[in-house]
Amino acid sequence: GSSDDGDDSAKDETCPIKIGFVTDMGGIDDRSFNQGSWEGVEKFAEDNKLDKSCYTFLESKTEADYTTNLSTLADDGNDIVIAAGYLFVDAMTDVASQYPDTKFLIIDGVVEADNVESALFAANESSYLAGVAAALEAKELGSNDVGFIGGMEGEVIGAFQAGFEEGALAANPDVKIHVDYVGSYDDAGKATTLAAKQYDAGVKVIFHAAGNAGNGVIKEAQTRSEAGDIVYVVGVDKDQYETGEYGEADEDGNKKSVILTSALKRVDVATYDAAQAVMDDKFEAGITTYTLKEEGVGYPEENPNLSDDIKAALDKAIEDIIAGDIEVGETPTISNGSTN
Amino acid sequence: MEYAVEMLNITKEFPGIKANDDVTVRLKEGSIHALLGENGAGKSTLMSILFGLYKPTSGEIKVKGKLIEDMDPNLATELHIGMVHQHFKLVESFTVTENIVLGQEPMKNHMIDYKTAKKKILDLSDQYGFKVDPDAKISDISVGTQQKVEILKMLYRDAEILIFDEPTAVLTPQEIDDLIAIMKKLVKEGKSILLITHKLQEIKAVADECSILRRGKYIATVNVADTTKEEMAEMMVGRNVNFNVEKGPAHPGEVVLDVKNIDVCDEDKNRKVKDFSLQVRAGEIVGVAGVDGNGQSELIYALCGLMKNDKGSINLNGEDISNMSIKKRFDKGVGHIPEDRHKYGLVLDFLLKENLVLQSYSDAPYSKRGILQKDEIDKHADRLIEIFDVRSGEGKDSLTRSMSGGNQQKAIIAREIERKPKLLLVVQPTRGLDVGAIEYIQKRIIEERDKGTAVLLVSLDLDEILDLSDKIAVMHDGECTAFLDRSETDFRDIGLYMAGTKKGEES
Amino acid sequence: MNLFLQMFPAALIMATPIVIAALGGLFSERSGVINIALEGIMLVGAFATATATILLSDTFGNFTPWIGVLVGAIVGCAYSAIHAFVSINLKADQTISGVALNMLSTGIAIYLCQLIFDGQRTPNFPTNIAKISVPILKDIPILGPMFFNNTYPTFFIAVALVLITYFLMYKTRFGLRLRSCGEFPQASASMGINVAKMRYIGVLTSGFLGGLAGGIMVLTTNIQFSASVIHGVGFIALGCLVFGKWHPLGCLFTGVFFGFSEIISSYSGNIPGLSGLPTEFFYSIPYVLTIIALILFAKRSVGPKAAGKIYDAGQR
Amino acid sequence: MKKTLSPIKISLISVGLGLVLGLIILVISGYSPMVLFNAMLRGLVGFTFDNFGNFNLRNTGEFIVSSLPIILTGLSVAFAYRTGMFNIGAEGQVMVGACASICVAILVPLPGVIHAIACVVAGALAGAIWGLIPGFLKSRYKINEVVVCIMLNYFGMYFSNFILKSLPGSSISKTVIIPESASLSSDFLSSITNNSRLNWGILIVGLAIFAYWFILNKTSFGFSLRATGFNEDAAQYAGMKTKRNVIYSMMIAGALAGLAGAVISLGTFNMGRVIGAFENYGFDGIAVAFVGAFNAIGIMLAGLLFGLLNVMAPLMQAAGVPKEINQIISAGIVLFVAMQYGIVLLLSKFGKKKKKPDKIEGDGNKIENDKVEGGVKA
Ligand SMILES: Nc1ncnc2c1ncn2[C@@H]1O[C@H](COP(=O)(O)OP(=O)(O)OP(=O)(O)O)[C@@H](O)[C@H]1O
Ligand SMILES: Nc1ncnc2c1ncn2[C@@H]1O[C@H](COP(=O)(O)OP(=O)(O)OP(=O)(O)O)[C@@H](O)[C@H]1O
Ligand SMILES: [Mg+2]
Ligand SMILES: [Mg+2]
Repeated sequence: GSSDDGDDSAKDETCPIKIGFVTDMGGIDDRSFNQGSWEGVEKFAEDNKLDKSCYTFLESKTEADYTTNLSTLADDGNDIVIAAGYLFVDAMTDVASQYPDTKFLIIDGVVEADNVESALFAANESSYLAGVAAALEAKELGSNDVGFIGGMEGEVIGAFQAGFEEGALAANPDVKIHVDYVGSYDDAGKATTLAAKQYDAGVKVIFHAAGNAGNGVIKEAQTRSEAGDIVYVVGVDKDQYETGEYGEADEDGNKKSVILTSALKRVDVATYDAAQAVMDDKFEAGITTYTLKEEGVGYPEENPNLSDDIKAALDKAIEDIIAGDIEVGETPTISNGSTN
Repeated sequence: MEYAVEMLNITKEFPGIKANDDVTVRLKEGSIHALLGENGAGKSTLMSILFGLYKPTSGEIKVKGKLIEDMDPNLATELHIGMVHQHFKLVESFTVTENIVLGQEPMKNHMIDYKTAKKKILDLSDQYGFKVDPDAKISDISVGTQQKVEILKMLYRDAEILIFDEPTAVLTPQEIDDLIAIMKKLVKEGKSILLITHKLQEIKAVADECSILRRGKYIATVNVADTTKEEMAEMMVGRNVNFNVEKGPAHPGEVVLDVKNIDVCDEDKNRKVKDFSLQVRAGEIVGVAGVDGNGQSELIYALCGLMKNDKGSINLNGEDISNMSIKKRFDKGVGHIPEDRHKYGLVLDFLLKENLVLQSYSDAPYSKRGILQKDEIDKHADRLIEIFDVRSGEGKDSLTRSMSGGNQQKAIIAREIERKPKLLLVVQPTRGLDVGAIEYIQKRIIEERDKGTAVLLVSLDLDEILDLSDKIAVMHDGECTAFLDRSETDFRDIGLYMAGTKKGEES
Repeated sequence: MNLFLQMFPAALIMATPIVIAALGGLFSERSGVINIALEGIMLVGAFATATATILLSDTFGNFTPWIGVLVGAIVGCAYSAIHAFVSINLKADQTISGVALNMLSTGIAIYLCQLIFDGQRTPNFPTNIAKISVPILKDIPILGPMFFNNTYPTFFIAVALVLITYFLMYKTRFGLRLRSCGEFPQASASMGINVAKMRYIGVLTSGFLGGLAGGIMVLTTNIQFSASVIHGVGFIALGCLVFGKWHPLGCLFTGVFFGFSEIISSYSGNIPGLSGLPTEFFYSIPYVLTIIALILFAKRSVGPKAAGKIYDAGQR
Repeated sequence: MKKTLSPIKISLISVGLGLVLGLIILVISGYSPMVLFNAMLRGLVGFTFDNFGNFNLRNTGEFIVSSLPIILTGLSVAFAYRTGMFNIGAEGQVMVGACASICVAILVPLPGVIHAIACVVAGALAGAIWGLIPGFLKSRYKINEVVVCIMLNYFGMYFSNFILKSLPGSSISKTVIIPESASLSSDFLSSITNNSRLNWGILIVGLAIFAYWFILNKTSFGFSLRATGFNEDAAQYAGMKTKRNVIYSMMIAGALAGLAGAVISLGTFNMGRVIGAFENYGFDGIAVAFVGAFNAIGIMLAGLLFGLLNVMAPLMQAAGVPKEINQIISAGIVLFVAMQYGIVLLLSKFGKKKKKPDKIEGDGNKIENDKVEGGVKA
């Protein structure tokens, strides 16, 4: 760790903009939401050569800390205070009204206030791509079974599931989609069990939208791959290729991975853009939706496990969606623990 | 003359007390040496030192003439010293064999060789006619058998020097005779025995020599054959003992307590008191004699409401109190001086004044509408302390724990007598007290009787029963084997009844 | 039936840490020291295992996870020494000491995690315990797929530990002495047994097994360490100990049963009759069953009598 | 010459040692110890160095808000302990308390203050029921309460989660916001503390502290509870209904923890939350009770201390120090309190050499043995 305590005053002279970020209980390095958002802030800071004292984060230990942490950062004179996750909606609604001069950004939730920007992502669109990739890969492996493992049931993850269902059905009308929910975002053990159950039932590719619990899905795929089976996982939010690596590295130092591709959600873009807007005095309150069109969602450029055919199919799907030829829904049809 | 063991100038200090003060005891080989002393005289402590459980503050131990430094139980065992503790040290859920081999397990292939062990145990118990089942669980066998297991533990370790700490306290007279026979046999085989007991007649029966301790100090060693019981008793308490407590004749009045054919069962539905009947009149003391564990405790529990009687009735001044709560019975005039003042009589972490209202705290004037009345409680305490001469560091505000045992007992007696009970249940009132306190308390009990209170006294100490009672009920296995007038009975008689002989059956 | 065979290996993965941790509890409580710190010990063991596996993988390759669990066990053992010292030497209330250690475990593990890995969770394990299939045995009908096909070898370790514990407890001198200390330490002392030493051995063994259980759990159910990896399994192990009547074989069967209850919610959708039930129902099973077991056993004294009582030899 | 160390001194020493432990760890891991003090000052009164001399009462308000529930759980643990019971189940009692108060808030429409009162009472009742179970099992079957409480913590969590999720309008992670009539929020309290979440829960806590002191020390009921706690046998011999006392005391303890749940949900959050893992209100309560030496005022102070430690965590993290340092400090304090026998021993070794009749200590152990009896056994 570093030992500068950041107290030696951060005044306006040193900071053209001050950015504060509050994490949820997952912490700053959750390899997901918080981390992605923070990376956007860090990239912004790097691009604008901001001093280290100009951007800080506070980690929340319990839900009770959300309000306190947002207020603390506002008190500290941050120009923009960012929080990632719909869990922050209530806390931010409160705090934003108390600090009308501070700008706020909430990701994945909507807060209606004059000083809050709400960034939403068309997760259903990227999930559609996941569905297409999963169904096609399964077919290549001689199977019609794909799986979806979500964190907690609800609107947010529901959109993922809906997109995935539609994508998979579009790519292979005979596809059988298995749906399970972990019931939390951190019970990796249970996710492992669910993944084992789905793979045992013949599923070849699982799309997980389960935060940290999703690590359990990846884990199960890895153990199976090491034992010689061919099964895949579609990652979520970030490019999870490295997370899915397993086995010995080849001569080039590359490892195999169970990650077929990932449904990206570029939260870093959202934080970067918001910071930029505040600095340029162009901040706009209200809802900003990041879709395939804005490249706010998508799939990674590098996908060693994807065949060219599938890549082509994905690019076609993107085109169609942007063009409006395909409209992806947001309501899932398959219930937890069953198949279509 | 060879000494098996010499304990020379032993001093043992516990925080605040010298349990042994320059004590010297020599055990001759092949003899039985008794240790005599009142409660707390330091007998158990001395023996624990010999067995290596406590380290002496100063003094020397010699075994067979050899000076032993740093005694510990293992070394003691190696030196063939064995001890039967006053409170048995047996693991209840283990079998007899497991208990006996514990710490000295015979091994075969890295496993305990229970076969060999069992054989040795059976051989030993045959040799002494013990009839112990090596596979029985301790929790399933009688107290008498448990003691035999303790003895087997010693013999199994080839003990040559055997220590018995109050072995007879838990036995019936019959079992005591057996034990005496066993001890004599052991000595005949060349073993040496140290015996702790309070009972002079036992000393007379088996011991060759007797050492007497008083309040930790060594008094004398006498040749038992040449010394009378009275002489020994005098040395024990340090003054002429009047075996007869001074008390005038009783003037019994109305029947206060009338117990009719009650049964009392414990949690496991074992009948502990069987079809028991008893009457206590105003102005008399009825003593209940019996060996520990023969239902006396359960009888008292049933009388004061800690347990329910299954059949029969308990009448107090004509009213059946069987189904009343403890508190209700107190209110009806039952007083209770329980057997273990620390455990049952007092809340040691309370102040003295709080203990003095332990039963009446919720009654007027000490409580009004559920709120404690501090002034009344204080006044009450001051009065009792004055009347009963309860001494303590900070008067009514003393922490009870900090008071001496005798004064704690006085506090209980003050509390109970002050409530002017019609029936006073007194259990082991003088256990563990010094002579002064004993006299005071016995005097108070007799005073109560003379004031017209009905007193029911339960004691394991037969002398106390004989000294205080006007009538004596003997309990054996939950039954009343005899109900006698004090004047028409003596020690020997009662011993017979305690062993189960019913009155009218004796030959 | 088919579903059952599918569930079985998954249940065994969950059962393994439960059984091993319960054995840990058994050693401690049989010696007379209750150990509600198992949960914390498992967490610390899991962290140590994760850290060792990550830092040593370059050196030891595929063998690293085994070194990792050994490190976890040793660290668990060291951590439990605090409990031993506080409750045996300093005669503290064993429950409070356990509570303190549970509180401390998350603190220490995550604090160190932040220092070493700069975050609340470790990176992914570079190497993993591999699943195995036992030749020949795996082809036995029914039993083969239940126990020997594509399964973690750690379960066999758990079974071996159960047998070893059984042997130690009921066949050897050590076991007899240890159990006597948990039943009536005064008796042990009078037979020349060093009660404090036996209790130390009990608690330290408990720490070793707890750490091992934590290490195995993190490696077989996760790809990284985080504060939530143990999520109550230490307490389930405690329940397992009660339900298994403080007997090694009891712990094994109860452990497998609780392993099932941990995973059954995942399969409930496929089991007629269970599909409608909320997941909370399944999660509650081990805890509720433990309370019921306590009520059933209440009359018979099955646990070590002196467990939880402070032993004071009397001398100073 | 003092006979033994007073509990207050032991607490102070333990707190001191815990803080020193924290500082040592900070220094060893290369941080400035000032981080701790800065966070403490800021958490307490909002004082910061870069904005020198600026105070912010919002911090004070929030620090009190974080103390309120753990003062209540501290009282809960202490109340049970004074009657000889170890209530390690406050965690679960808090959760069912929160759940019940939210249920009444959302399902039962009532006017104004009455609604809030009904919600609070419901929380207390639910906690009491959760406390009744171990109390009943202990007094009826002599089942060790510690294991039962631990199991009930988990069951309470799953049970409340299930109920909360089933309420009308609930999402998977929370319920709807409760009507204003049920809320404990106070514009007045909030405004005097610069918009903190300080709420009428403070009144509940004040009342609870008073009730704790009053019941235990001033009423005959409290007298019998204390007697039962010190020596159950003697209490029973004296005619007190000790079994009933055990049940009552666990119910009251449960109710106090249930109140904490109500204060959290009606005051701090104004909604019900589905909880994935323990939030440690109950375990902090154990720490608070022991550090507060089971004394009403002591518990209040200890609760404030632990509340402060909790709000310091994110502030220290902001300065780069892993926020878990606060948990290490808290656990350290508990450990040191648990080691009081050792502390006494150590001090007496350094201190006076003279020995005085102190039968007290020996007997003290004996009594403790009886009281702390138990462990995991049927
Ligand atoms: N472990 C101890 N700590 C402090 N004091 C003790 C301890 N054991 C015994 N004592 C004290 O030492 C004195 C002697 O006790 P000891 O048990 O030796 O008496 P005893 O002669 O065996 O009495 P009894 O006839 O009751 O068995 C008593 O006053 C007792 O209070
Ligand atoms: N640690 C201790 N501190 C203070 N007093 C003690 C301690 N241990 C025992 N005593 C006291 O020492 C006395 C004798 O001790 P011991 O254990 O021999 O009692 P006991 O044998 O049960 O009494 P009895 O012979 O009447 O049944 C008792 O009064 C007991 O209260
Ligand atoms: Mg004695
Ligand atoms: Mg004795």
